[in-house]
Amino acid sequence: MWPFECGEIVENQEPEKILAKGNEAIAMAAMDSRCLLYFGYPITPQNDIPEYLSKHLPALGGEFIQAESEIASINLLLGASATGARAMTSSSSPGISLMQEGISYMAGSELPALIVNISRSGPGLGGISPSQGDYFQATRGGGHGDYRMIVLAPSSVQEMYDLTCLAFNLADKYRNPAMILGDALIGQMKEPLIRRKCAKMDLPVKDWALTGAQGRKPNRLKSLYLQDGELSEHNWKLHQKYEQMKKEEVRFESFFTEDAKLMVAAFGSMARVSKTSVELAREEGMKVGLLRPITLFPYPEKALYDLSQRVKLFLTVELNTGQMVEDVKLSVERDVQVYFYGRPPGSLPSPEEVLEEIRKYYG
Amino acid sequence: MWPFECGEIVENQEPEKILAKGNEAIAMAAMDSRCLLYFGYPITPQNDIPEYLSKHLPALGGEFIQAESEIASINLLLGASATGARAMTSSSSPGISLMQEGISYMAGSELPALIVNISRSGPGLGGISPSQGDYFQATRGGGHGDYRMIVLAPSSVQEMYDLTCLAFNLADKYRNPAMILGDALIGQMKEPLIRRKCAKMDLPVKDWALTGAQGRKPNRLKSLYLQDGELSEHNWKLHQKYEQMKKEEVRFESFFTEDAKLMVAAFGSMARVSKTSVELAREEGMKVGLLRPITLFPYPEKALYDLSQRVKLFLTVELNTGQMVEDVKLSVERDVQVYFYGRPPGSLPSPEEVLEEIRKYYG
Amino acid sequence: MSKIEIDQERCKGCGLCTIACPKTLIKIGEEINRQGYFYAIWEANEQCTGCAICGEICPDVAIRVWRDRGESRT
Amino acid sequence: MSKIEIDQERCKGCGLCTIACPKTLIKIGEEINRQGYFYAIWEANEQCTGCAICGEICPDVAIRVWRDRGESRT
Amino acid sequence: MNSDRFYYNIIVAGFGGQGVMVIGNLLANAAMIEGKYVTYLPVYGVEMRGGTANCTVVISSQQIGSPVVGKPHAALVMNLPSLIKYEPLILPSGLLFINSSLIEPKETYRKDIEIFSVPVNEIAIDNGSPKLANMVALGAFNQKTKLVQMNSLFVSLEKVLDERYHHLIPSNIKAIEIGAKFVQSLP
Amino acid sequence: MNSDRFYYNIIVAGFGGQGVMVIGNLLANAAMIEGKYVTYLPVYGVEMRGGTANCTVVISSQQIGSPVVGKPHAALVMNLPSLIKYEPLILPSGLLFINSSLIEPKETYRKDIEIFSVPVNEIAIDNGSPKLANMVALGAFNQKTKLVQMNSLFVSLEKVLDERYHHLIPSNIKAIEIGAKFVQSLP
Amino acid sequence: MELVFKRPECLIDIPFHFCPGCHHGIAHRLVAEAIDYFKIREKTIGVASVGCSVFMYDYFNVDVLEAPHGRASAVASGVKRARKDRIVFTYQGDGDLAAIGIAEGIHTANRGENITIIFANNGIYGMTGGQMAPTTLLGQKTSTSPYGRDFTSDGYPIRMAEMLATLEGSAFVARVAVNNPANLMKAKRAVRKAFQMQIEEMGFSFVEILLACPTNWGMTALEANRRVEEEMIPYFPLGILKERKMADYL
Amino acid sequence: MELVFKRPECLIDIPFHFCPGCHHGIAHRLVAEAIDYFKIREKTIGVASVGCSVFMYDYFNVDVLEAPHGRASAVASGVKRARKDRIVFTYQGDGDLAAIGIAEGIHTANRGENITIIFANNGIYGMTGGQMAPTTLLGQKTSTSPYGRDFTSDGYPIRMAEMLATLEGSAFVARVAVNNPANLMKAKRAVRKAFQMQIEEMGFSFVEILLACPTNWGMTALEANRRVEEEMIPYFPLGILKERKMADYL
Ligand SMILES: Cc1ncc(C[n+]2csc(CCOP(=O)(O)OP(=O)(O)O)c2C)c(N)n1
Ligand SMILES: Cc1ncc(C[n+]2csc(CCOP(=O)(O)OP(=O)(O)O)c2C)c(N)n1
Ligand code: SF4
Ligand code: SF4
Ligand code: SF4
Ligand code: SF4
Ligand code: SF4
Ligand code: SF4
Ligand SMILES: [Mg+2]
Ligand SMILES: [Mg+2]
Repeated sequence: MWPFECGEIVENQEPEKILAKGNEAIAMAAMDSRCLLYFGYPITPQNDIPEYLSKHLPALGGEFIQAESEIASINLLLGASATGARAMTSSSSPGISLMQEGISYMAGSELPALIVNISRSGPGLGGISPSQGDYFQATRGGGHGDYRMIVLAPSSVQEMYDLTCLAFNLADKYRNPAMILGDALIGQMKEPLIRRKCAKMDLPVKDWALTGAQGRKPNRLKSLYLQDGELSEHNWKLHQKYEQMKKEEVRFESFFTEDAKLMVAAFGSMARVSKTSVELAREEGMKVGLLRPITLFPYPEKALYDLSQRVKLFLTVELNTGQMVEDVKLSVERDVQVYFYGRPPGSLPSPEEVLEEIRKYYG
Repeated sequence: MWPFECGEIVENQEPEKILAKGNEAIAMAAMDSRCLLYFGYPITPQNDIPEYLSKHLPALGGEFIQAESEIASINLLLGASATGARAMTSSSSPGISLMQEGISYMAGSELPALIVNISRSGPGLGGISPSQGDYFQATRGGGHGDYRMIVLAPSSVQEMYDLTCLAFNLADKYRNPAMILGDALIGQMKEPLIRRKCAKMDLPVKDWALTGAQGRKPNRLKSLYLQDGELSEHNWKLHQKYEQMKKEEVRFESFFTEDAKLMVAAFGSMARVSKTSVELAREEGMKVGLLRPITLFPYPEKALYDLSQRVKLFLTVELNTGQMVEDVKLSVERDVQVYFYGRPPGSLPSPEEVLEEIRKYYG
Repeated sequence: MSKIEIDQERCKGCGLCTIACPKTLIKIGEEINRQGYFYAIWEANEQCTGCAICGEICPDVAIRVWRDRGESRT
Repeated sequence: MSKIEIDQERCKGCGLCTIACPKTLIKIGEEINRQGYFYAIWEANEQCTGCAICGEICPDVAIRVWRDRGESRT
Repeated sequence: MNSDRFYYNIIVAGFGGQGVMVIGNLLANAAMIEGKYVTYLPVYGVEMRGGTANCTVVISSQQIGSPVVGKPHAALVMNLPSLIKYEPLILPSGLLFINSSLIEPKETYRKDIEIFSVPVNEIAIDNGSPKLANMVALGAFNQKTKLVQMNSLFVSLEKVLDERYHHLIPSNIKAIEIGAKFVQSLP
Repeated sequence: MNSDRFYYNIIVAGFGGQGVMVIGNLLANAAMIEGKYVTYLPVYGVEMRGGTANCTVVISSQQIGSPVVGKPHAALVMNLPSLIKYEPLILPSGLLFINSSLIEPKETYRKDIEIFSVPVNEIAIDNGSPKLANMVALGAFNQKTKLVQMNSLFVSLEKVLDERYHHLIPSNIKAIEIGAKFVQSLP
Repeated sequence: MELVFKRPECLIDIPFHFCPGCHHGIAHRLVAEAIDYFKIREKTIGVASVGCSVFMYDYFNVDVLEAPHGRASAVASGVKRARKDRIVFTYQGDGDLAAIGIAEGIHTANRGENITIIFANNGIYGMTGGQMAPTTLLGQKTSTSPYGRDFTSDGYPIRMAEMLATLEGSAFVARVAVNNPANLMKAKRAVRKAFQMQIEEMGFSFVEILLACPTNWGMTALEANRRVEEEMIPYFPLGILKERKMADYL
Repeated sequence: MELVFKRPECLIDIPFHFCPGCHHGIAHRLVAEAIDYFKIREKTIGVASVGCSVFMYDYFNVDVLEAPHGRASAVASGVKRARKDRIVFTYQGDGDLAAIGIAEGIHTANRGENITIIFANNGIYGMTGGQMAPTTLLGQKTSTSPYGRDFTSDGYPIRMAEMLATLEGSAFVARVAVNNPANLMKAKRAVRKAFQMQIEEMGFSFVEILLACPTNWGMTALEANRRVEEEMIPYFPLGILKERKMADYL
């Protein structure tokens, strides 16, 4: 059963273009990645994921549990992933907050699995409109202790599909939870989608999985380390893993960098909006480019650094009051000006509004 | 009843020096700040707090509830603080992770209260040894959405007391949850303590409190904002508050800055260890200073920036694999070298080990 | 003679009052209100006892009831 | 004749076996082990039936029991 | 976004329950079938109940950047709050399509746009399917704008509606046609 | 940390349940009473049960920086695992105090430190209070080091012990004295 | 003519956002009437839960606090402990109380907190669009039990009133419905009784109200109303399950 | 002579870390014996909870997973859903299951998950140093109920077995003790039965074991052992509360 061939199931699928919701694309990708175990608790704006899977998993022999809470969800996931099976949960901001302890345990016990956050507005109950207010939580570890998740930020429906496939692979490769960080925009929007195989990846055998100690020593999965120095060592080991991710797994996309005088940095839904703004700016003759991190952790530090050798003006655009901008600042050369245009959730900026900001700083 | 006179109760107390545990100092300070409502769930290494309060609150007419979980604790706290009363909870890392949703709600609903994190080692179950692995969680908001807590990091038993008094005042002043971020070292160690009044602060009247709509319009406390733009506005309002804190509430301490060539930056327990290291370094003739942020949010950005005009070498020492170091980097002048000495939890560095690092970079 | 008044803009045309009225004095009309609902209408009628059952059952508190005689409500 | 063996380093001297043995063949001794506990000692004795009650009750699984005859255990 | 390329965007808005999302979905799917790039973006009020709902559809001959639209070419508004919200945003010489069953045409104010009123609820009621006012609106809107072929809309019904409602496809088609005919019959 | 200032630190270590924390508490409290700066830092194994426990006490005439001690002046070890862990850390010419009831003195190896053995469990048992081995150790240790006055320790008992155990103070005092006497009686 | 039925004073005069025929409106009114009846409006603090009833603070003319989803009973306990002289109630959906908030519900009852919980059980997640609730009936199709609730994988509908009644801490536990005039009158009495218990400091009071959710049951208002009688009440029998006669600490 | 009593194979040969006289050791052994008895060691997956029994993975010679505090039943459900052919059990303390984990416990039982829960009830938080547990008896002094548990503010001791037995989803529910040879033998049978139920796919099985915690009860081992009989059993009666004879989906 291991390692999986990526997207095997998809082969029988004709590559028809369908108008799909971002959330549904995740659900399809999960099934196509042989994730047959879903645990989750309803919350807007991601209910399409459990609804889709509750309908389609049974036919594949999978298990769908609507858990009693997000805490139960993350712990069902912890249990399922410990057996070596691919498994996932999905939720939205308040629900993800409730999962922080569980996520910390999964990272500590090195359990791979997919956690989807189709985030919404906060803090508190906030609202169900799109928001990027969970960037810190996703990239810095909202739970306790030093750990990281692999965080992927899709910005189209096709990417919701593709990055979900990738997330399962990366989770397995690194024995680490991976997160898809979308938002109400990217989760709810519809675009044409093609279900296609994702690139094959060599994945390690899951010899650590709990399957019953038959013909081998018992496996133990835990995050408690009490021997002198043992926990330090464990933490360094995790740290090395994160360093390796930084070396090998950074993904980003850029447009119009060649001659750019100002680079917009934005991810996910705001990268979509900003792309149009950049196009509008180009139409007006401004030399503006766009850098879109696809992996939020590991962050494309080097790409930004390299770019900043040439480009000395950056404008970070976020649907919050300033989070990713810290990573931009930490990445770029020291003589670069990093500006920020933030919109806290509750209303979406239009491409024209972002353009306005570009004009302001392009100067 | 409002605003409180700080530490009123203490007046009748003779200022005897007692050998007190850090945790107990917090409990005493809470009572002395007229916090008579405690909700919490047991977890090492902070159990001295609930144990002390379960013993002493009844006599003051207070309420002590051992909740069924940390989630219940934070929500009991949310309810109690909504009435305008001073209230608190305490826990340690995994328990604090479970409170993230509730904390986000409290920040979103602008509810003042004290949350104590006597943090321990992570990720996951980790261990009960000291750790500073929850720095990101505390300062960046481990919960969803854009919000901040006031975060105070004591580094002596006396400060556990003093900063607890201050935390209640700041929480009330800003209508925002405040956190004491200690760890197993500072919570468990004993030192001489004097229970003394803290500086008086003018506190706003809590006209928003829920006390029954008698002779006034009903009060509503919520974080849901659905009218167009309303949530944006609410988020900006919160943001302004955080900016105001940055202006008015930064607290830090520094030693040997005048002629320093290398500054060590460390908080809480590691500041204690580092202080001895700095003294040892001075004995060896190295011009080394120490900057200790007392408020982790708001962060002493300006103090670091100002210092970094002169001092071009910084060494951040943390009991984790690198968290506060980001704030140091974000604060200092661009031509400063910021080094990091991190010890993930599981063992404590001795002053000699930190000295070793100082030697390495001072060189 | 008792009477009721249905707030036509509040009524959502659910019909609960129509089956609750013991005298079946209420029915759903053929006009829509500003919200697009076919609202309920009371057939002004001497039979109305002012029993207020319609008011009690209306989920949108869209009905007020006046009673003529001093009879006690059901 | 049956017999038991108490692992003296594992024994924590809780005494549960001393009250459980139907023949009261076990008592707490006067020596401490490496962990500092006064450990239990079995008075080697023909009375022992090998009933294994001592073993069953020992929280530290510090007792092994041998039975001589083919009698069934209690 | 050159004028020789095709790029058009629409906001459809109304109460939750008026079926505005289906209108957007059908337009987007129809355009996709016709080989266009499309995005469809719904915006709900509180989690599900009450409040207003709207969606934005972008149709283009090129890859689409933002699915969020600041200034739409057209707005199809089904109730008064939506009118108030979207009329000011429409591009000059854009189209404002209003449901005059729930909105008095006099409640509009712009002079620099085309205002087109159709009493979609009345039409739907008159044709015995009061629940299909949204399809009437879609038919009328598409007849007016000729954005996609009517047949693409009909074909899309099967993809967009949940299987449970497939038996209603014929009546949906009929309602779309009635909306279209109403527009054709205008002087 | 100049030699003219007073600065001394001790690690006390043993099994959980051997009462090593009380030793540290009493030393710290006694030093505080005597006007010194003190820190006391306990380190437990897993939350509470099993494993080893140790604590560090720093006593100084100046404000104390680190309560963590890398190289103690003295270690009082009550069991073998603690010996193994702390013997290597002691400062040259420091003091290693071992409980020879549970540790064979031959298990030590350092030559550059003073090794001082007291069979504290046996002494306690012989005096009819097997549970007060820790007090015997404290008495012996303090007699050996003269760190604080015996009376300060006695006075501290009331502050350090929970009220429930105050009736045991006399027997604690007695055990401390017995420990001290044992050392005095050594040749 | 005398005005014999009108909007209770405790209900602010604005329209509900609920769907046509949704029973939440009736349940809200019953609570408001009880508050009017005891003239406690000025000392009542309501705790709203997350669900279709989240806008409680827009409707009730009393101080209202919004709790995180599922935590209303803990929040209300916190309010009450801080202000024992106030009347505190929660209004919680079945997803809120029986799923995510079941721990807080049980422990609040077990501690005998002197508060009132109104449990609005419509056997569905209304606000989020019709997912399965812990009280969804076996076989019932929802958006996350598309083939009908199946006990082998989804478990059984939970009877909260029965479960809470078994706890020593609960003082008053009842289940009512509002689907017809007779049931509605009993519901009115039960809600009133629950508040009375609190006023008299008898301890934890709990009223489960069976509600129709026409929208997510995929029914007309009248069909949904009928389903309450035909399907819900047989599984969730109505009545007073527990009524403490005297505060047991007296 | 025949060796008639020895360490079960499923228990690794290292000493327990438990305090002298702590009943956790006996309970561990009973579980190990049941696993030996059914020869399922190689297909069993244990889920450890956080509490004094957290080191289960050091003692049991089976695959073991550590769950966050309170969540063992959810974790075990996840394991079982992924590997229905394995035998999955949890070992949870009373703080773990009856306080922080009560929601997961109830819903796991309600879903009828085919797993076994061993519920180690010592009426105290052992690992964290003797705080009040949900099962602490009225009047019992603990470090957070220094004046004795008082139902007006602390609530009542919860009877978990009774509560879970009322749920339709549970198949086997028993309460046992290990304080004397007779009770111990019944406990052994109950634990064995619980695993048997799971092997036969009868659904959720649950054994509550009353345990002494001498350390945090502030007693000697023998005193604590006696207290089980004298104080715990009267409030927590022993016996089999529920035993499904046939999987109800058959
Ligand atoms: C932590 C968290 N999880 C999930 C949600 C999403 N959510 C909002 S309301 C609700 C359930 C509503 O169902 P119910 O409580 O039965 O109330 P109803 O709408 O049926 O009246 C859910 C799951 C949330 N807001 N917060
Ligand atoms: C989230 C979280 N909260 C609290 C704790 C601290 N904690 C560890 S074990 C425990 C309770 C132990 O009691 P119980 O479950 O009864 O087990 P026992 O030790 O008595 O066997 C607690 C509260 C924790 N580890 N994680
Ligand atoms: S008051 Fe009674 S009789 Fe009159 S309309 Fe209403 S329900 Fe019918
Ligand atoms: S019950 Fe109320 S809302 Fe429903 S039809 Fe009658 S008046 Fe209208
Ligand atoms: S086997 Fe039976 S008789 Fe022999 S020592 Fe053990 S308990 Fe006593
Ligand atoms: S029961 Fe076991 S541990 Fe206890 S005294 Fe007997 S042999 Fe020793
Ligand atoms: S979704 Fe259901 S519960 Fe919610 S308002 Fe509509 S009918 Fe009522
Ligand atoms: S504290 Fe209690 S439960 Fe824990 S090991 Fe000791 S006796 Fe057992
Ligand atoms: Mg519901
Ligand atoms: Mg316990």
